[in-house]
Amino acid sequence: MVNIDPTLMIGIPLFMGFLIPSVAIVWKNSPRYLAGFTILFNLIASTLLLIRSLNAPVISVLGGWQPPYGIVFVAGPLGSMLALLISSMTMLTWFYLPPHIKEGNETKFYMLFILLMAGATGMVLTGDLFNLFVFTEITSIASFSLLAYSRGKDEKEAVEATIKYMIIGSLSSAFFLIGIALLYGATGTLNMADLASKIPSANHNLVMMALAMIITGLGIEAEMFPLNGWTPDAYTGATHPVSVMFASVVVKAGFFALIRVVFLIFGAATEALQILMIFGLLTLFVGESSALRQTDLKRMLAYSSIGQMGLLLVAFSLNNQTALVGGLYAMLNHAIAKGLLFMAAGSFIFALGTRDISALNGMGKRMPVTSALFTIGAFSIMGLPFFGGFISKIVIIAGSMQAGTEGMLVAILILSASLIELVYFLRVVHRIWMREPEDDSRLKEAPFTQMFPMIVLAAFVFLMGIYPQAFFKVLIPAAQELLRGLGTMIGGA
Amino acid sequence: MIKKSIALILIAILFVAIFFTLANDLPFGDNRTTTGVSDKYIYHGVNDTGASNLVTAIVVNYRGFDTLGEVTVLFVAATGVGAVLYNMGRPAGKKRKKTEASLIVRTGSRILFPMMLLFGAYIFVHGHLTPGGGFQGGAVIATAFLFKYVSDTRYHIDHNKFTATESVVGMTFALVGIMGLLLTGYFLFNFLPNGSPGELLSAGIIPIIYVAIGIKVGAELTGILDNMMEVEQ
Amino acid sequence: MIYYMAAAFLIAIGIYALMLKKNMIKMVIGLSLMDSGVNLLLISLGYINGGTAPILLNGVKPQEVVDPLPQALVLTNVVIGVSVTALALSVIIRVYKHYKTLNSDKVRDMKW
Amino acid sequence: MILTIAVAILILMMMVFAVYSVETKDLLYAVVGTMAVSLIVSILFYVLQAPDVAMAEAAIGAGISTAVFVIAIKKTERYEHD
Repeated sequence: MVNIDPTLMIGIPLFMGFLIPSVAIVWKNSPRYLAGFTILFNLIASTLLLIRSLNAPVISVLGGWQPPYGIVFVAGPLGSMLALLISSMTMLTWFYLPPHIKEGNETKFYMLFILLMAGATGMVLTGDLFNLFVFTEITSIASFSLLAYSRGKDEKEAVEATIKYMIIGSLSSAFFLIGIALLYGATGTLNMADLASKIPSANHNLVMMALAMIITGLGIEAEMFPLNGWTPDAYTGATHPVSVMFASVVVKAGFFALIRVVFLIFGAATEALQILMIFGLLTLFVGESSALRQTDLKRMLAYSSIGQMGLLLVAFSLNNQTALVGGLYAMLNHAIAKGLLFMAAGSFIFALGTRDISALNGMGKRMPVTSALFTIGAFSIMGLPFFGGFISKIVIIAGSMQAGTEGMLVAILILSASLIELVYFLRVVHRIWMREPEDDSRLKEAPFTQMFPMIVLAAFVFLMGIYPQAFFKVLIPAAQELLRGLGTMIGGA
Repeated sequence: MIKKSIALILIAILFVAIFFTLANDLPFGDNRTTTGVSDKYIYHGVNDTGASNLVTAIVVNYRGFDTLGEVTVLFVAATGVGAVLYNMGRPAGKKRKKTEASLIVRTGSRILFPMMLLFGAYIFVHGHLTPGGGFQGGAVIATAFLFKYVSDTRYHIDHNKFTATESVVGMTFALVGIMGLLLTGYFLFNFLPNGSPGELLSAGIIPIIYVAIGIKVGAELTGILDNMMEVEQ
Repeated sequence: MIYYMAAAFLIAIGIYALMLKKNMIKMVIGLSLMDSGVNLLLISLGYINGGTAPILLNGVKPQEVVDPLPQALVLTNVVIGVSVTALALSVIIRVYKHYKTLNSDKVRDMKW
Repeated sequence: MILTIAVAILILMMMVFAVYSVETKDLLYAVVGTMAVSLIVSILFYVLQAPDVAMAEAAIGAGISTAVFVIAIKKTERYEHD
């Protein structure tokens, strides 16, 4: 079998990112195809990587300097699963792009697009703390630029959301760097595995301070409660494909970075987990109850996405294998179903010209295919049987049952949050199918290039609901990897 | 007012927390390198990489991948500035401002411009020997172009040429990395001989990378400045 | 010690500007002050009493140099800082074009 | 000893500049204050034996970023209103 070095998943996109502008001078339409080719390469590479990493973690040493002296890429089942998720969501979004990005400079859009993918891939694969910071910066700067790309009707909102996001984002990345500085001071190393082995003997005070700083720093990308002020505006103002990328790529990579730092570096420190649990529950309820009040379709989805991130935080902070598998399942399901929902919502808004939920009356008759796809996504997020969300919620609740009385309370809270979710999603679905449209005319369905990614995502949502075993094959080793910690995984490598 | 006082209290707490954590747990001036990874860089850096400047050795060789990422950050930002300010430029041929610069500035710029470019190039070529490197040299080059903009109200860079230059040097960096992977199995591996430390042509791939970074950073910073200056008021 | 004080002060005043100033350019100024503070913090972490610059030329011996790694990290962070500043200011130019104000309160529902 | 006193004076100046640049209503002056802070920080880097970083901070932090700020102020407005 062909082995593709994981570093090429960064190297090739960067190379193409540098190449695209000069090719675009002579051949104007090239950026789209070059970007597509790059994403395809990453998709193939990450698939091969996942297959390889199921046997043994793939470790790639950069520059030939053995860790902890050099930078190292560590692709366990978890990291490569996320890399695959990132590249496949990027690929599907690539299909979805064309009509939505006409207004601006397309060459620059495609450059930013693949660099965003490269940044997110780097975030999930790197095994070095400072390198994680650099990739976080690439990802966030690319997302700032993509967010401000919006032109036309949403432009005012988008630029405003961008400046808001930038200020909060830069503040938190400064905190992240302070955390890294403190950890470096305490241990003298930046390699994650090395840190994991040195932290138990390091100054406790310093480590706790660093942990607080790092959680603040990464919490923003992960939409954690007090730091998620940017989210709704950003999702609403961004062009539709960019919202998809935010929901399924940027936030997931940020979330993964957060839990990885907490789990692997701090060896699942109990204090850290309790803090995360409280913030997770807060995030869950604030997100879901705000979603209930929204009249704007994309804003509602954005708040729902915050709520789901809260659910993930809760699941991970339960810290047992069942809950972790459930959390990972929910993460996959959320990336896929929310991507689908944002795409379908984008098609609705593109056809209707408004984001108002009340305009969706009778869409089931006017755009049947898109409506059906939207409904599938909504059912999955709600957690109805036969959809991915159902399995994830069941597994998370089973996991919380293992955590004693405290877990019981968590299970009840999760269920009540799901109830809120049920209400606001059913309201939209009801409007789409049951209400009579004010205007009976059929709207043009999205072209096939846009329909294709939605259909693929919907198929995956079904597959996750009826054949979860296939996914568990990857997720169980991934959860074990998290629980064992990185230190034992690559030993003294 | 309440919001303001809460914020002030929070900031005061943060200040105290950062300061006392540092002062108590990480005493200033203590030697902590012996417990960590820096020992290797300090004692073996020159032999390993051939660069006398250890900071350069780390930036370009040991942690070269960070630097590739850093170049990408700047590249993304430059692209982002271009995308954000797209279509906000002034019409071609229109002057940036009404008053021309004085004769002294214009003549001075004509003399100083090449010298500044040369100085920037000197800084990044000698990155492995003396303080300075690609980023500092690139910034000096960008300053030279800024000077040109100040002195001549009609001057503007040729975007196509700059884009092409940027592409070529950026790809050089990425290619050096990929070549390392192909030749030895390690991305960004130093596949050239180290030479004798202290000489200009030594330190393996470091000079190549620093020249590429210098030109790229110069071109990108100039591009950012140009994009921002061309915005119509 | 005095350096730690300076670093913490710069970080604190940067956050103060970010949280309490209404003017968006002031916020970016706060951001760059904070960045300088973090950089100073990292460099002073790596300083060793009596050390010299980590350039092993002209007879400087390895045992007398300061920690070079934080310096490498700061070099990276300086460049990241200027990238963020430039991008933020371009976005502000565009916000100004639409709202004709730099006051974040007057830009529609810009709450923190 | 002399160095310590000099550094203390520099840091005091830096703090004054930092407060000034945050509090003044004239953004152009504020930017000049920020540049002064950057320059003093770069001198501190030099004192702390980090010449590479000192150069980078002086060229990028004090030079380019000040230019970027000044351009942005020119394209928007110079005074901060309440």
